[in-house]
Amino acid sequence: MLAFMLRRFIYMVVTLFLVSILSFAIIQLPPGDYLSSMVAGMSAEGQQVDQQFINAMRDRYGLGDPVYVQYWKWISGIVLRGDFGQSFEWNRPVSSLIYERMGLTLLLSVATLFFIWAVAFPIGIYSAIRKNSFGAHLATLVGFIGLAIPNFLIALVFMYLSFRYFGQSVGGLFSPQYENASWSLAKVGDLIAHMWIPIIVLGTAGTATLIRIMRANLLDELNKPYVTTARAMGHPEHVVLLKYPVRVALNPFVSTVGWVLPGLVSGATITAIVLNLPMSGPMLLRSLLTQDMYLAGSFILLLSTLTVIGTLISDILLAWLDPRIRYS
Amino acid sequence: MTLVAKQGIRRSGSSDRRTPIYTVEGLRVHFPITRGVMRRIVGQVKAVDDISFIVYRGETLGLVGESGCGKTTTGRALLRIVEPTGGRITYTPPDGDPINVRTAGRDELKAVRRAARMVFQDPNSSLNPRLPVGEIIGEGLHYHGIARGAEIEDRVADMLRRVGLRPEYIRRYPHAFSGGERQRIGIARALAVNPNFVICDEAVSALDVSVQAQILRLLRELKDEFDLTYLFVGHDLAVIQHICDRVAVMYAGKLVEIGPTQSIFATPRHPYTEALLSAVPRPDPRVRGTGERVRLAGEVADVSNLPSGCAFHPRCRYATERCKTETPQLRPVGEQMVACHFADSLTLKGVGSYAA
Amino acid sequence: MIDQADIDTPATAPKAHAEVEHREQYAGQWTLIWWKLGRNKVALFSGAVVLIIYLVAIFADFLAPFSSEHYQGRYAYAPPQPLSFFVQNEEGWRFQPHVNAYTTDIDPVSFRRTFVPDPEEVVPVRFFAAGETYHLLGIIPTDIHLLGPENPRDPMFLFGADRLGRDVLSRTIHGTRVSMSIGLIGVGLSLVLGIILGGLSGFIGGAVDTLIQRIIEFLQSIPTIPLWMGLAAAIPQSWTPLQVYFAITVILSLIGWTSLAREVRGKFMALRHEDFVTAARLDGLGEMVIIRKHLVPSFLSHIIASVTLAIPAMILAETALSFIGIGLKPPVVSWGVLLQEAQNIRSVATAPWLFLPGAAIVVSVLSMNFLGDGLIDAADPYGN
Amino acid sequence: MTTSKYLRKQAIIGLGGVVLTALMVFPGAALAFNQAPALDSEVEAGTLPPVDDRLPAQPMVLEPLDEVGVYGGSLRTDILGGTDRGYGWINRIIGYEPLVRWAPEGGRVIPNIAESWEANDDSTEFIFKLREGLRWSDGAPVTAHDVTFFVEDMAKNTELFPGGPGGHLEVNGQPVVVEALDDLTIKFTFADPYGLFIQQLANANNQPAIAPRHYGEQFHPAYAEDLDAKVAASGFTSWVELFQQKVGGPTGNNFASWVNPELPSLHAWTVTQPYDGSSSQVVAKRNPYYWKVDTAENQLPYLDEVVFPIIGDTEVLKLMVMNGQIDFTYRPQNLTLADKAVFFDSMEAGQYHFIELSPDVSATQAIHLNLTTTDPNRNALFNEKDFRIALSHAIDRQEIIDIIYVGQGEPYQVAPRPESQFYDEVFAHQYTEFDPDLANQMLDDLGLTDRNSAGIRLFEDSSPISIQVDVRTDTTPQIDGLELIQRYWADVGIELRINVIDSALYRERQVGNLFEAISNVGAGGLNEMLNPRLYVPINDNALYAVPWSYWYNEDPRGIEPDETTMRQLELYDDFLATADEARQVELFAEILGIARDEFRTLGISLITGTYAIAGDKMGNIPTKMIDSAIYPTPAPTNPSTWYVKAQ
Repeated sequence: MLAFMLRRFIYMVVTLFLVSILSFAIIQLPPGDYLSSMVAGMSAEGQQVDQQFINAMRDRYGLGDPVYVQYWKWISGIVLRGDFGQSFEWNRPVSSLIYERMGLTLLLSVATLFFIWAVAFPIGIYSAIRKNSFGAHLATLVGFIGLAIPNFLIALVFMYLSFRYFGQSVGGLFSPQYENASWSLAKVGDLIAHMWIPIIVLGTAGTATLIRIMRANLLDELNKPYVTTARAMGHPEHVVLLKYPVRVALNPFVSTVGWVLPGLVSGATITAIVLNLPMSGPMLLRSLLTQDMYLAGSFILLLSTLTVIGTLISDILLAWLDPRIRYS
Repeated sequence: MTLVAKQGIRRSGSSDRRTPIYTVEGLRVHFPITRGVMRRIVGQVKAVDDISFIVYRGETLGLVGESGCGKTTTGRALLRIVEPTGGRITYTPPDGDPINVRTAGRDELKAVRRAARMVFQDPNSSLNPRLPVGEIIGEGLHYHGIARGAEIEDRVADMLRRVGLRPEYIRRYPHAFSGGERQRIGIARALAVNPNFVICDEAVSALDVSVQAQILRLLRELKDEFDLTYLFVGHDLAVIQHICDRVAVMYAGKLVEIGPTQSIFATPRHPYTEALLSAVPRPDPRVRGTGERVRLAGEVADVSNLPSGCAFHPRCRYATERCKTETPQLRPVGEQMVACHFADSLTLKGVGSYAA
Repeated sequence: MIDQADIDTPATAPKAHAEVEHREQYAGQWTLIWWKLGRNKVALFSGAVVLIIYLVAIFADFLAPFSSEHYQGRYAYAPPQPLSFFVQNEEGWRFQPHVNAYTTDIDPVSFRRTFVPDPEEVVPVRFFAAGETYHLLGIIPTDIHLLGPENPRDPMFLFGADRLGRDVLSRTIHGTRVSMSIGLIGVGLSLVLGIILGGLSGFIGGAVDTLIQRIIEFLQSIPTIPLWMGLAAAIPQSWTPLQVYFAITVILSLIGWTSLAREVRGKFMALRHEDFVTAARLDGLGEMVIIRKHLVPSFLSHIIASVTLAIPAMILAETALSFIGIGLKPPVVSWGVLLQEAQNIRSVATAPWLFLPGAAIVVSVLSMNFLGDGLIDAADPYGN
Repeated sequence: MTTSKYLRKQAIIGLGGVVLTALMVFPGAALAFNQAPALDSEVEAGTLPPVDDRLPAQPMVLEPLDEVGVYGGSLRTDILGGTDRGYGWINRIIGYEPLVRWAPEGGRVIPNIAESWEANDDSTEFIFKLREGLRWSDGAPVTAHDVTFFVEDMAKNTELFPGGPGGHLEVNGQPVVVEALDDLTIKFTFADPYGLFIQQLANANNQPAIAPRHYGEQFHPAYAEDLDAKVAASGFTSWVELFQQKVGGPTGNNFASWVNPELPSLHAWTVTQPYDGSSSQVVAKRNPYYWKVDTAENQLPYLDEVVFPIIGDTEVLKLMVMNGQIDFTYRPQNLTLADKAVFFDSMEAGQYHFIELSPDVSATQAIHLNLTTTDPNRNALFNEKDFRIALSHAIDRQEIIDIIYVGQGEPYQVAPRPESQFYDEVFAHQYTEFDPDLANQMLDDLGLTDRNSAGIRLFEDSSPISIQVDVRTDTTPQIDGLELIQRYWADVGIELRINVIDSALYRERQVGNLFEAISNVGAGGLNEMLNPRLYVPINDNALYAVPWSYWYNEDPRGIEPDETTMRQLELYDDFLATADEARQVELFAEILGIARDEFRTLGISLITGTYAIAGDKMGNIPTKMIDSAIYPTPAPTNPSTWYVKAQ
């Protein structure tokens, strides 16, 4: 087991190394660099920007260097000193910018995950045992509608409705008065009052997928002989269900957790923009748009690491559940 | 090899029974165990470890043992479904030169696989649910180049009739048949290409008891009709006793005893055989209750980490110090061949002489 | 020979269903799937909807009253008009399909333009009306549209009009083409990649498998939005909208193939050791024949089901790309582009009909999903 | 001076508000000036000097627009996320405190930090007198050495300002020389005459020409001793980066003030929650040393704080405005005419009103054919004036106005606005009649008679005449406009390809001279003399021929312009060197005349009806504002006099 984990860990390091190269390449793909986007912004604000100044800045940021030199500067800083570099735009260390956003991002992601589970579980179980019933179709329909409507559309409409009919303050996770206040009970309450829209919007898309997984797994289990036996022995239906099939059906569920979290972190980008949430997605998008190289690259690297670690966790879980996998 | 030559057979058979059809010498099937990051090979799973036996033309040889003992692997190694890692397997066609199965080229292997066939344990997984039975049975005829076009259909229909299914079912799909019927289809597929050797890999274990009897009867009838030789792999000694001429007992990848069915069942020479036999249900009320059930302590030996000496010694109630250090060799004792240091001195209980 | 009486009775033979049973016993895989699907009303209905949507895509030019660029500036943000079939005059009711023209007014302070369908002014419409010329199926030149105003200059906006006075119905119909084909082509590409690489991985195993698995893991570990943005930004500016469309499709499928490949590999791995594959090998079939005859048909139904589930994912991905502003761009008309143009408070508040392309997305994604689910259920040969 | 007729009218508005006597008397001392109650406790505790000691001897007195306000409250005004930089907007609300500034009505320059100034006759020497007793936000006195610090130590340091001190501090490449005559008197000396110097000082896009020496020295290599250690501790790699972050650099907009809360400033509010990506809002609080008072001797500003929520999406901004969550928003680019109806509907619920904007830009949309494009076919064709005229006649401007601009405006070229002193009826309206027949005829006359099967005219080498127009993703009205023009031009046999790209790429293609044609808003409706780039190619925003501007600026990428343009550039040089106002106007009119005759750019329609939005509870915000980056809206209207009305 230890060797298995160690081997997977080495794979992970290799993968991350490749990801770091690719993420760097992705940032270089769009034409121009941070300075051209900065100058574009400045000239949109009406300023004339001096070419010599741009050249000097380009030298200072090393943007004129060959790509591999830039890459080396970045990756060696991360590996040797744990230094993710400076954000060009904010003139601050990338790491502090990312960490500031991570707290609320994770909070919201985890809350959304629980929401998804809370909805997908019962619906999944129900639609498996009452397969083809009207209720099952209706429940699945609701789940799928959530999947089918683009997130930004739901977000926009929700926001409009909440503004129009409930007079709630628009966007963000806090009312203005709590935005910069220190943490208090009232602020937590305010946060909770603001969290339901993003949670529902973010959750709708994931729910249908999990309902599907739950239903499929449970159907597989329900067809197995031991269930029939248990039924034949006269156990009440809910005991029969909860004793084994649901638990077994849960296994793949648990092992997908590793995948779900990073998906929420980056997948929430569009929703976070529309709902004006202080999450990592909008900052990632902005850094990509302004070509804030080190910030964007580090973000991609971080999200990839989350995914790879998630995969590793789910693989280890699977190997732990099923020893045969170890030999494969 | 002398060892092979010395194996006992029933004298009463016709002369061609003495002709070997399959000769297995020192067969090994090992799987490497890798450890660590570099996948260093640190050990071997000795699924089959140095076993030798001969299958003679016309007989039914039973291969028994607990699950995991290597019997299925042995059966599969004979057709190179799993690759042997050592030893020699020779198939001798009735009218041709012996073929070294291990080194056979594509065409030779194909010839072996045409003459030597297999019936699988689970008819559900061995029949492709997406093909009609006609196609399943006819596949061998087509790809072994035995028949073409309409001829295939005729022969398949004939084959169906012979295994007791209606020829008009030829276009049905496996899902339309019951378990027993599916196994009949599996048998038909094995026999369609006119083989002379069939490996029945737990061919009836997945079936209900009543159906088992029908299939066994069918197998016996077909054996006579087609002049077949069977290697019958199984764990159910009652079934083995019912159908086999000789029995080979395997434990932890090794052959521990081999000999005529009657003598093995009456006078087992190996403590493991005794233990296996004691678990056989006894339908005869007169003998029921007289035998003492030999309970095997502990688990089947781990083939990736075999005990020293005799692999059976940790579970053997007769084990001595010698058994822990010295590996017993297969040697003739009476009509049988046994791998036990004390085969001569032990008096072990059989199951009496009630069976056919 | 064996006596017929010897045969054990089939486990399933209730007399009442004898006929059905009989029929099913001779049914092959696809027929069975078809029958099972036929019993699943929801899936069947969804399948019909999917078919209709693709027909709409093929005959978009004919079905849409106008071309996607056709505009009547005077009618910007005109609301939908109901289509009526009868007019009343002195002689009573008369069959005359029509819509009602609008009365228009611009508020000088708020710049709000108000349209009210005018019950007095009838715009006669007719089926198979002559309108703009187009090439049916890209070949046959014609100007016949399924429905259109008798006078092409009259307003007819059954789904309302957008900010330039373009017919939302026509644009939605034209958008069907790009949106549905981007899913189909994208999934097609994913499928080719997924089956080839997943198949190699699952069938050959060993080092090839490890390598392909690492590649998949690698691709899947990259967050999609940056990857999209990077790749989309790499599309040369000089490309025509059509080229960009294909490039976007390729980008979507480059990300999409990995999960399909994993699925194919899993199926291959599971099937490789199935007894019927071993049996086929013993029957003398070569490896390629085994793949073609036994393996591929065994997972094809599942793959088809995955495809029906992957297409809607692609449609949604295209919409998301359009939202970030890196997807398709006007003048290409796709549902994503239409929604992107509509995604503003103004539309939510005053022109909700601009979200009708969103309804088209919902309907197609839903029907594909239900069809896919139905197929998965039906594809299991031993399932109930 | 550039005062326009229109703005003169505006200047009268709002003078003579009611004086509210709200004198507050503190125990112990009778004070002349009043302060915000929020500061009382600090004064009592002795952590802050009394208000009289904080104010200069002669505080600048601002006339509140409507009435003397009350202290307290906050102003919420938006920063857009995405790629909006935000610094510019914070600067407009808080940061516009140059030596001299535009008067609220625009056009006229008035004293600010400098109490007074005088210039010599040939505009080479300018002497400024600073206010006595003026203090930075940390209480340190403001002196002439703060000005020399900025000019001599910062702007003229080639490491810090690699491109030189900037346009307003140099003439013909010769940097200004600044000397402190005494603690409060500074002399600027130019090598050549600089007639527009005072206006350029007031131009918000230029640096304020003053920086806190007492704070800045600790980061400057000429003064700081342990600078290397400070750089190392900060995580930056050079003193330049550290200095730019702490004190400022050539990026302008008082960048450092918004990221470094420690930096002393002369602004009405100082930033407490900086704009550094760490928070979803920026907050600035009252500067207790702010040096302006109202007519009732109350120290300004009235508002305790300014809050800038950072909003990710324009639609969210719109909803927040409609929900009354934004007190002031000014985004004519994002809140379009078409949106006005939606805002109108929620006016009562959201308790806000519209502010009429008077833009200094001319045309809603300007299409610039690249006269220096590298494609020989197109280069030749684009340089045919008749070709440009034909394309102009092919456009149905009225339809564009009706559809996209809700009927507001009139067909217009890129030309001075009707309010401008340079208004020219012919320039504004030439070739704007929709006449496709004439256009076709003119194109035929140019010899472009061969057409392909799609009806598109062909070049001599039989390639179709297509023009790719670059347009930015965030300019929906322009994209819509191009979609319409695409059809008009197709009708006369010219293919238009719309290239929608993001702003960075747009800029890349612009400065790299990589585009065939480009679309933007037409500048130069007012303030033409300060921003003449669309009339004469003086900088790289001269979109019709960017390389001509390079040639003018002696940039190696330059291409020599044609003779007419060279003549125009010479006139511009003369114009810059002139101190005499009448002569300036005369020369500039001549430059405009050439621009009119050259007809380099196709305008669509006159911008009118643009608006900003202010909450009803906010007092002293004008109902009409000049909309300009130079001006810079709304800074000259003195946000420090805005206040929250009692409910």
